[in-house]
Order: sequence, then structure tokens, then C-alpha cells
Amino acid sequence: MKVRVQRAPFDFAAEAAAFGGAGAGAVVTFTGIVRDCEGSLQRMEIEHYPGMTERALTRIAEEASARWGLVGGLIIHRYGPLVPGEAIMMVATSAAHRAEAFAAAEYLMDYLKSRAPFWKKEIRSDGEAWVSARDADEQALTRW
Amino acid sequence: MKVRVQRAPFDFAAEAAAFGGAGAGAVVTFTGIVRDCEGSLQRMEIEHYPGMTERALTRIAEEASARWGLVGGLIIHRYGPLVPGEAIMMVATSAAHRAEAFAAAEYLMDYLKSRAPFWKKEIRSDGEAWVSARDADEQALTRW
Amino acid sequence: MIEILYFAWVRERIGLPRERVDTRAATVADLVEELKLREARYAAAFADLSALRVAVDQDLTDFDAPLAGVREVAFFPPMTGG
Amino acid sequence: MIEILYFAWVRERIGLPRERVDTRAATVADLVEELKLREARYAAAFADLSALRVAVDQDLTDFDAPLAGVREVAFFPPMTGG
Repeated sequence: MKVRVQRAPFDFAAEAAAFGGAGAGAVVTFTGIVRDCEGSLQRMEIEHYPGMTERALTRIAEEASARWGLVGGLIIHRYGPLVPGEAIMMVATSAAHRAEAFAAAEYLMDYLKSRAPFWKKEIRSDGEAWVSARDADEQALTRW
Repeated sequence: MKVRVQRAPFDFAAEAAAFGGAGAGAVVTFTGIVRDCEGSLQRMEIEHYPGMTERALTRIAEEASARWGLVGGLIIHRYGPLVPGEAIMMVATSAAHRAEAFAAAEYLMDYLKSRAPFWKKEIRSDGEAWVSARDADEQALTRW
Repeated sequence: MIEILYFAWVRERIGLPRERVDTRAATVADLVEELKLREARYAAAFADLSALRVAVDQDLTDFDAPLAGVREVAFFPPMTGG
Repeated sequence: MIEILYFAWVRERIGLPRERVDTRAATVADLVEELKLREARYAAAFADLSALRVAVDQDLTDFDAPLAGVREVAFFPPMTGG
């Protein structure tokens, strides 16, 4: 399982190609993209907690890998400024069968949303605001 | 939603890049790969029912698109001979949020497994056999 | 005249991928009974209907589906895509 | 000496990303009480602990976590990654 926390953009297609699926029967990827629902988003700023971020992501990754017997796993998460349309992060999981690959990818996403130290701020033409945590995201953890 | 049934290999990374995620916040992909668990698989032959295949996949795709309000969707499924390590098929879904993108991708896979007219035959060094449908795959449909 | 298609091991057991038959069978089940009377290979292929699936004009259906106006009937084992 | 880190709106409200404090607080909650007595901006940032999360030596924990031997305490709002 590989974990990368970086300021630079990443190329989802190249990462997916490099991730491959050797030895696996099923590969699942997830990509999160900056959306501008209201048409006023100039950029998003992602703050994180260097040190703890890598530690938290590695723990989540190891947990998923052991629980679903993954063949491979990858988490990439960006910080710093991002504009609408840019990829914020991605995960990839590979396993023998689809049920394990899907479950592990959803688990990674659920934990990453609420347990990895990232905070999003939206800078809009009419002001800026920190994104609030959603109850649904915290609630999602109860299914695991 | 795009549906392609083809004999030729496809490039997952290029397809994922072309699929993009414009207007979506979440993109999920799934890739199915030929596995050789026992080390004796020479190739897999996939037979399908031309005409009905496209019809069944299009119906499944439209159902998923409407049910989860997808921004975009893609199904590619190959037929003919494949060797271990080759990609058999892929799906991609994009939606505003991750729950919808994941659910739609899993729905597409569950229906595609048991309701699209494809049949796999394994050609091994010690003989050949049609792959049996798994009860678990039929059972998976009951969750939708 | 109805076009009958066979796939996977059904095709292999019967020995051909498709054929046109002149039938007055009212349902798929009736058609199966007619086919079973033809030759041993048909009887073998259709011995256990629970192991078979059927599509009528390219839609999955049941063995009691009516054949009136139907152009194409396909028999095959449970599907294994994905 | 304990290194205290602030993130997101906690950092903005307090006005600095980190500081070192000399404290004999036994728990995180005790430390919070000490900080609240300093200045209004601290009192404002820590007014509603249910809106805050805390990590001790880079592990998420609760406000009643002990501080013996701890090097680093971080305060921040609920996380919004992904």
C-alpha cells in the first residue's frame, strides 16, 4: 500500500496505469474532484497536518489492506490551492474479487473523509469559508 | 452513458483520462482482469450474444444513470480470446458525491455479471471448461 | 419460422450456433419439448431446465413465455460476464 | 514544554499556527482551561469544545487524555478530507 501527500497535481490516468492490477482480478479507483456548484468558486485551499496526515493515512491503508486481503492499494491526497475541475485525491485498490476491491475503496474514502487531518476552505468571489464536516460522513463510519 | 462491446483490447488509463470527471465531484472506476489462480490458464474465451449484449448493457446503464443521477457513465466489455493479466471489462461512473458514484458502479457490476449475455470459458493446459455462475453473484442482485 | 440461437455449452452440446425452425409451439416450454423429441443431443442439452436461461427477442424471460409473433429465441447457461 | 498546533479556523481565530507552552496541565481539558484564561481569542476559539477535535502526539484522542510525557497537542475542527 502506497500513501502520498503532495502539493503538486497528479495525473490520474498515469497513476492508474502504474497501479496496474497484476495478480488481481478486480481494480477499483476513486477520484475526488473540486466542484463549483454555485459558479462562484475561485479556488479551494486544503490545509493539512504534516506528519499526522501520513501517519493517519498509513494506518487507514494498513487496516483496509489486512481486512480485505488486498493485492495492492494507493492513496494520493493533495494540499494547497486547487481550482475547480482539479483532482483533490484518489485511491486505488486491487483484490482477487470485486466485492473486496469495492469495500476497501469505500472504507478508505469513508475514513479519509473524517479521520485524516485535512481541512478545505472555499475561496469564492463573495467571500471565503471553511467547509463544514457533514453528519453523513461521520455517520458513514458506523457501517464498518 | 456510453456502452462498448468489442473484441479489441482497451487502454484503461486512456479510457479513464477520456472519461474525465467534468462537472462531477466523484469518479469511480472498476476494471476486471483475467486471473490465473492455478497457474495453468492459457487463455479465456468470452462468448456473447451480439445484439442482446448491447441491449442489456444499455438498459442496465440507463437504469443506473437515472437511479443515481449520474453525470457520466461508461461500460466497456470485451469478447473473444484473452490471456491472463488482460483487462476483460471496465465501468466508470461520475456523480456529485461519492456515495452515488460507488453505488452506481457496484450496481453496474452486479447486473453485468448476471444479466448481460456473456459466457467465459477457461482453456487450461489440462483441458477446458465453461466458468460456472456463482450463487453469490445472483444473490448480489437482491440488494438493489 | 423462429430463429433459435444457442450459446456456450448449450451450443456445444447441440452442435450448432443457430437454426431456423418451423413450429406451432405456443410457449418456450412447448418449443423445448418439440426440440427434445428430435435427437438425443437436444434431449441432453435440455435435460435440466433449471441450468438454462432463455431470451425471447433478446429479452431475458421464463420458459412459460408465449411465442406468438416472436422472431428469435435463445438458450444458454447462466451468464458469467464482468 | 508542549508544542501546541492549531489548524483551519482554530488557527485563524487564535492567530498563529503553533506555539510552545510551559504547562503543568494534567489533561487536554486542563490545558484548554489554561489557554482560555490567556486572552479573548483563545476563549473564543475554545468556546464550544464539541466543535473541536484534538490530537495528542499525532493521534486523535479525547479532551480527557492525559498530558504526561506528551510532546505535541493539536486542536482543529472536524476534518474534511477526500
